[in-house]
Amino acid sequence: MTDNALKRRLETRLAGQLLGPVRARHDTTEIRIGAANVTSVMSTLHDEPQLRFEILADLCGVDTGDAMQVVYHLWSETTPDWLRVIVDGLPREDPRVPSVTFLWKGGEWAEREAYDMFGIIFEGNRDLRRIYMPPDYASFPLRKDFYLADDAARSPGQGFRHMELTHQPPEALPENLLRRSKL
Amino acid sequence: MDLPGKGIFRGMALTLQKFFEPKVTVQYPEEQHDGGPKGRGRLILLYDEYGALKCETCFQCAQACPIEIIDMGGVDTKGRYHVHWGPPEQYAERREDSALRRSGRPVPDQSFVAYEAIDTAPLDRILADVDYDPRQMLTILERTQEAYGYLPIAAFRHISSTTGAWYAEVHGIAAALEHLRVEPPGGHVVGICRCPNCTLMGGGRLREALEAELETVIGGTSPDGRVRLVAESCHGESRLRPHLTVDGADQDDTTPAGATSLARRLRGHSRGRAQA
Amino acid sequence: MSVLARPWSRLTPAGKVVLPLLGLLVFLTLALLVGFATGLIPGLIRFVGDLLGANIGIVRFVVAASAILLMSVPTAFVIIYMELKVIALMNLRLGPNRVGPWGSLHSIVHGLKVLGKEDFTPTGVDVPVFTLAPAVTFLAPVLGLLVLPFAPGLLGIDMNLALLYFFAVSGLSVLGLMMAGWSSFNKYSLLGGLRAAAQIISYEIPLTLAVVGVIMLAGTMSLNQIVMNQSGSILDWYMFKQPLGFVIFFIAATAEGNRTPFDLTEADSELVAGFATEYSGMRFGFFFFAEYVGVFILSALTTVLFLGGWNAPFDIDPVLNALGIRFDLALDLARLDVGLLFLLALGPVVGTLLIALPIWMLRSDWSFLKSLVIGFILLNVLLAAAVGVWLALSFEAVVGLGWFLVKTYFFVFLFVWMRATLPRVRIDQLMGFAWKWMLPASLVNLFVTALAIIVVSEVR
Amino acid sequence: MAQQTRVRSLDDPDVFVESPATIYDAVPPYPPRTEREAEFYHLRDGEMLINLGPQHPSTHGVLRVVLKIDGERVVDLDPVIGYLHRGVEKICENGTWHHAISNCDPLEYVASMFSEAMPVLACEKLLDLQVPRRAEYIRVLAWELNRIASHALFMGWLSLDLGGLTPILYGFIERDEIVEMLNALTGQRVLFNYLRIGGVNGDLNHDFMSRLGDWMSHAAEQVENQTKLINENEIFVGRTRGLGVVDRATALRMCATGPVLRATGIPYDIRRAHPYSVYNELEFDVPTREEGDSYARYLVHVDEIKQSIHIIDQVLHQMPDGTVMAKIPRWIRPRPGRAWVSIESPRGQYGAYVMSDGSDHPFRMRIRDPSFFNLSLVGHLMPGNLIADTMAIMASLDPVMGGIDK
Repeated sequence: MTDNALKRRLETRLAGQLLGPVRARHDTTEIRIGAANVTSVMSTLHDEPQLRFEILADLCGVDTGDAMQVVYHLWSETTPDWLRVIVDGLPREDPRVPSVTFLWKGGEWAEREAYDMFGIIFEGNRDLRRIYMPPDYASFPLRKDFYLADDAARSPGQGFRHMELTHQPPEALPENLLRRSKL
Repeated sequence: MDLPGKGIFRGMALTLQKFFEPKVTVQYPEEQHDGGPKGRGRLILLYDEYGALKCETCFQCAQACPIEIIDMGGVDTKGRYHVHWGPPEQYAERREDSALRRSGRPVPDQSFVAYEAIDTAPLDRILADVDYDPRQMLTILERTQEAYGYLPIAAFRHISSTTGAWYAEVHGIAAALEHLRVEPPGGHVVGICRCPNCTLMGGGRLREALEAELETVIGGTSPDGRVRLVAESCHGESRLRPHLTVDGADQDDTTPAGATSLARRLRGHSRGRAQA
Repeated sequence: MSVLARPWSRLTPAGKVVLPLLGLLVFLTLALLVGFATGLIPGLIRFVGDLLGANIGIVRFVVAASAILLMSVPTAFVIIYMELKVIALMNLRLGPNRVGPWGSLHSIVHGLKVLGKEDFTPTGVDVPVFTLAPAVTFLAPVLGLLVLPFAPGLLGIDMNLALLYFFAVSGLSVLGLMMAGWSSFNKYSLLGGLRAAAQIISYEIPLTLAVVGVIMLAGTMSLNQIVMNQSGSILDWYMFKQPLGFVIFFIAATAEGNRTPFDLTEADSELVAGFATEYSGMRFGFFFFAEYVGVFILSALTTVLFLGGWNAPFDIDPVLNALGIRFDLALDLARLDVGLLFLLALGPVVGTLLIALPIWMLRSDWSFLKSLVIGFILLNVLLAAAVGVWLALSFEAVVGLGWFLVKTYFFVFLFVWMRATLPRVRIDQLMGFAWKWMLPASLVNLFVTALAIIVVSEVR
Repeated sequence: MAQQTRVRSLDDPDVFVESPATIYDAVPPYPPRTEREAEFYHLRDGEMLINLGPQHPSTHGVLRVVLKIDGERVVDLDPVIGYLHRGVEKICENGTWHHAISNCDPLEYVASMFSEAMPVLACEKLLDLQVPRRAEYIRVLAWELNRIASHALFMGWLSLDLGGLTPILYGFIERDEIVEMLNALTGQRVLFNYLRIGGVNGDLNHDFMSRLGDWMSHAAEQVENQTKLINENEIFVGRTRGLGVVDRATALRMCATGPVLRATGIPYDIRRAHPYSVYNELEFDVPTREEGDSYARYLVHVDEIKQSIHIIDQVLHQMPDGTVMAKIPRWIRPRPGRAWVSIESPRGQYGAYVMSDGSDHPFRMRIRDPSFFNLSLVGHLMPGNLIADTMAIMASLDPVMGGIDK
């Protein structure tokens, strides 16, 4: 079901820049790269005549509990598969990735959303501000160490209800409640 | 190359044509919208044929509700504690109370009384006759009373669940009409007339005396269940005394004292015995 | 005080109304008797009559002005109802249908609602200008009504320069819109006001130029005279002599009245409500009324200039003569003498009974009282119809007014119909249309008309 | 007039500072945070800011657009979204897979059959579940009906924003018929909650089928009426033709999908580009236009309605027998893994990226909403146009704020 030709093309063309083998499941081919290679890999995927991944279907952030990831989904008419590019191993304290707005300007809002929800900094995005949450909001809601609304005040960013800071239970520390990915 | 303004004139022609066409507006309060066979608009609790709630207050639905809209309360299976699911500051119990009040029944704890079961076969026949049509509620209730002699609560439940009419509506109709009774019929029926003629002739005093002695009001039954007091009509027959009947037989002695002794006789002095 | 207060409080509500009226009646009767006996009242009447007769011009103006001011609000109500109902029917809706038969009193309820709303002045507005703007906007079209000839002899003032006056006065409305837009302290209002200025001033030019053709043909600027020039057959109407002028005038009038597709000043999907964004209550109501009175006078002006005003499209007398029908309904009620008294006293009773009895006999399940009430209502309807027919046959003005209103409301319907169908144009398209198409076209119209006049006169 | 505002400092949440901004300004009361913001809020002579929304008749929900205008001309703009944000991704992470269905339902409230499909399809992919063919056909039927309902509304909205009163009501009449039909099928009028993991909730019923047959007999006529009313209307064409033109490269660069992309000539329709469900068994065209302007987008919508009617016709003829639910475990715990699913909603590509860690909750559920990407186009289309055109452009992009704000 998966496209083996695409797999071979990717392996030959991107050798050395991949963090692991090219994987495929269902109708999706998946590669993992490091943050340093994002610009060159994305340019290659976009411009190479054999690849021509012209459509950026999605851009999102992921918090696995151990590290941050940025996940791109690409589509090309050269292959029946979707291509998933995972930028893996971003440190949770200071995740930084080069922006892809030089290729897909429309990714700008998606990057703003990833910044808003995960705190991932996209270097090169001209307009990296909060998009959903109010501008004086201080935490990142989709991170795994952020709790639900009732617990918002106990989040590392101190949430939005200042009065609730006084009722902080001692065991509700971020590291105690962190849910980690088993992937 | 079209003429300039052709599109505009086509559009104007269309609107003029629609000007004369039948309209599609549904006039809401007059024309009720049919929810459809699978409508999920309103949550209702189901009752079994004994009139008891089928809900066991297990809270599974409230826990599973993805948007957390269900908050519910009830009594645990042993009947000891009141249990509750949902934010504490919401008024689940009060909501239930007001529903009871609207249905015309006294509020405290009556909702947990188990009703007498009835044989629903005659009722089902009646309902099938009117095609389960809630708009024929009066016919249903009257024929039910004919069949059972009175209107059992279990019959209300059954009518409500089969016709789709609200329980409160069924009960409300039954409670509002005087010729329908929800209690089993008593031994004797005492009827008095309330027309102006009879009232002028002393019917008011007669009624007061009867109500005091029978410890009930018109439309009710005395506490021991032996005598029922109903309103009757004298049909405009002119007499020089108020109209009073016992089990359909006209009575001559219509003074308050006579009515008191009549009521005592009918109740078999049960009141005196109870006091003794 | 309790001597009076106690009996008063024991009265029924109806008594509380009837008793003072009775007192008033008694007092008035006494006063009249005394007045007539002393000759005071006849002298007063004679004096006032002389005074009015001596200043007939002023009297005429005051009466006309107040009549027109009073007329403008019902007119607006009718057009508002028409707009609601017609657009609803075209949208396959029912429209207003709750108040009155077919919802016809809906717009009156609207008016009362507007009166009952809070009159709100936002922070930061220029209060005097903000307060005056609705009045200016409302008065501009109402003043225009003063020179419109509704029927033969039925017009406020027969002015020599009626058309000039009309355009001058209705041009004032742009002032009101700009005042509203500027003083509201709101950017949407400001944009709306500026659009109003640009649009109305641009469309004044083709509007006026289209009329110049009519003026050249008629040789006068008096609206009354223009209508009289169009009497005769239907082909004398200027619509057929000035077809291009008619079309230009109608389009420009649409823009002048801020109607769809040129309702840019209050474009609700762009500028929320344009200049009226910050207004509420009766002040907003004034803008509303101004718009609908504006629609009425523009339709009326179109009728007057191009559709022959009160002139009937065909002459009915020859037809009636040919059929042998003759009406001679000059009633002389005074001839009846004492009989008149009996007629007045017994007519209603007998008439009601005559109508009610068959009804009662046909619908025996009705009570007699119900039949009587229905009979009385029917009698009134029949009488009103009879009086209407009599008026129409006896007075030329009534027929003329009828024709005038029919034509005018046809144009009102057209405005409403356009609003139901068309989207709005953009501001640059609007201005471009005015300056690139309408202005040259109206100049061509003018040129052709002038040429035709010369050629026709030379040929003759 | 110079009433100054006190705002919470961005550096220290406990400190309030006096801002030079007044309550009447659209300028934010804090220093610019990015390069772009600094550039936008720097006003040249004659320019002013005007707030379009969040409460404005034609912003399609609670969208706020700060327009920088020079007279009537829009110089620049800054869309501000998030007024409807409720954190649906976080909510989904805290509920089970079944909960996600009704939580994703109101995302695209105009065509919620599509947004509720996202968790369903994603979970089925993670479970490697084979859905009964009858269920697949019913899904396609429901999707296409809902697409028509959504498009009918789009055509009305576009002309309403241009000032036409009537088309929106005709659109609603058409939509109401379909919505009533779906009410008979699903039990709800707007948020259907009909798709289930492994099938659909309930088979076709008689009420639905009779309404559908009724509607099919005059569906084409309704489209024809709309066409008569507005398609060739000179004012409408004059307002929309050549307005908000997107070329192919820009559309691809801006990640636009759906009718916006197809109006530029790229036949990117997930139903054909990456077939899902049973779309590869059905015959239909992907309507495209070359112009890329608002009018082309409108015409693409009209053509798609015709294609959808064609698809429904085929589905009704090919509907197989069988059950409508696969056998699924009562408690769904997919194996750890990731899945990406994508479908073609009326507004473009709806996508979901889900991660499972083997528990009964999704570990991460990302919803890719087409309106979100399409709406970001306004920053490129509007500058240089007039204020009146912002409405025409925005309406032709057909945003639904529920999905954009998530």
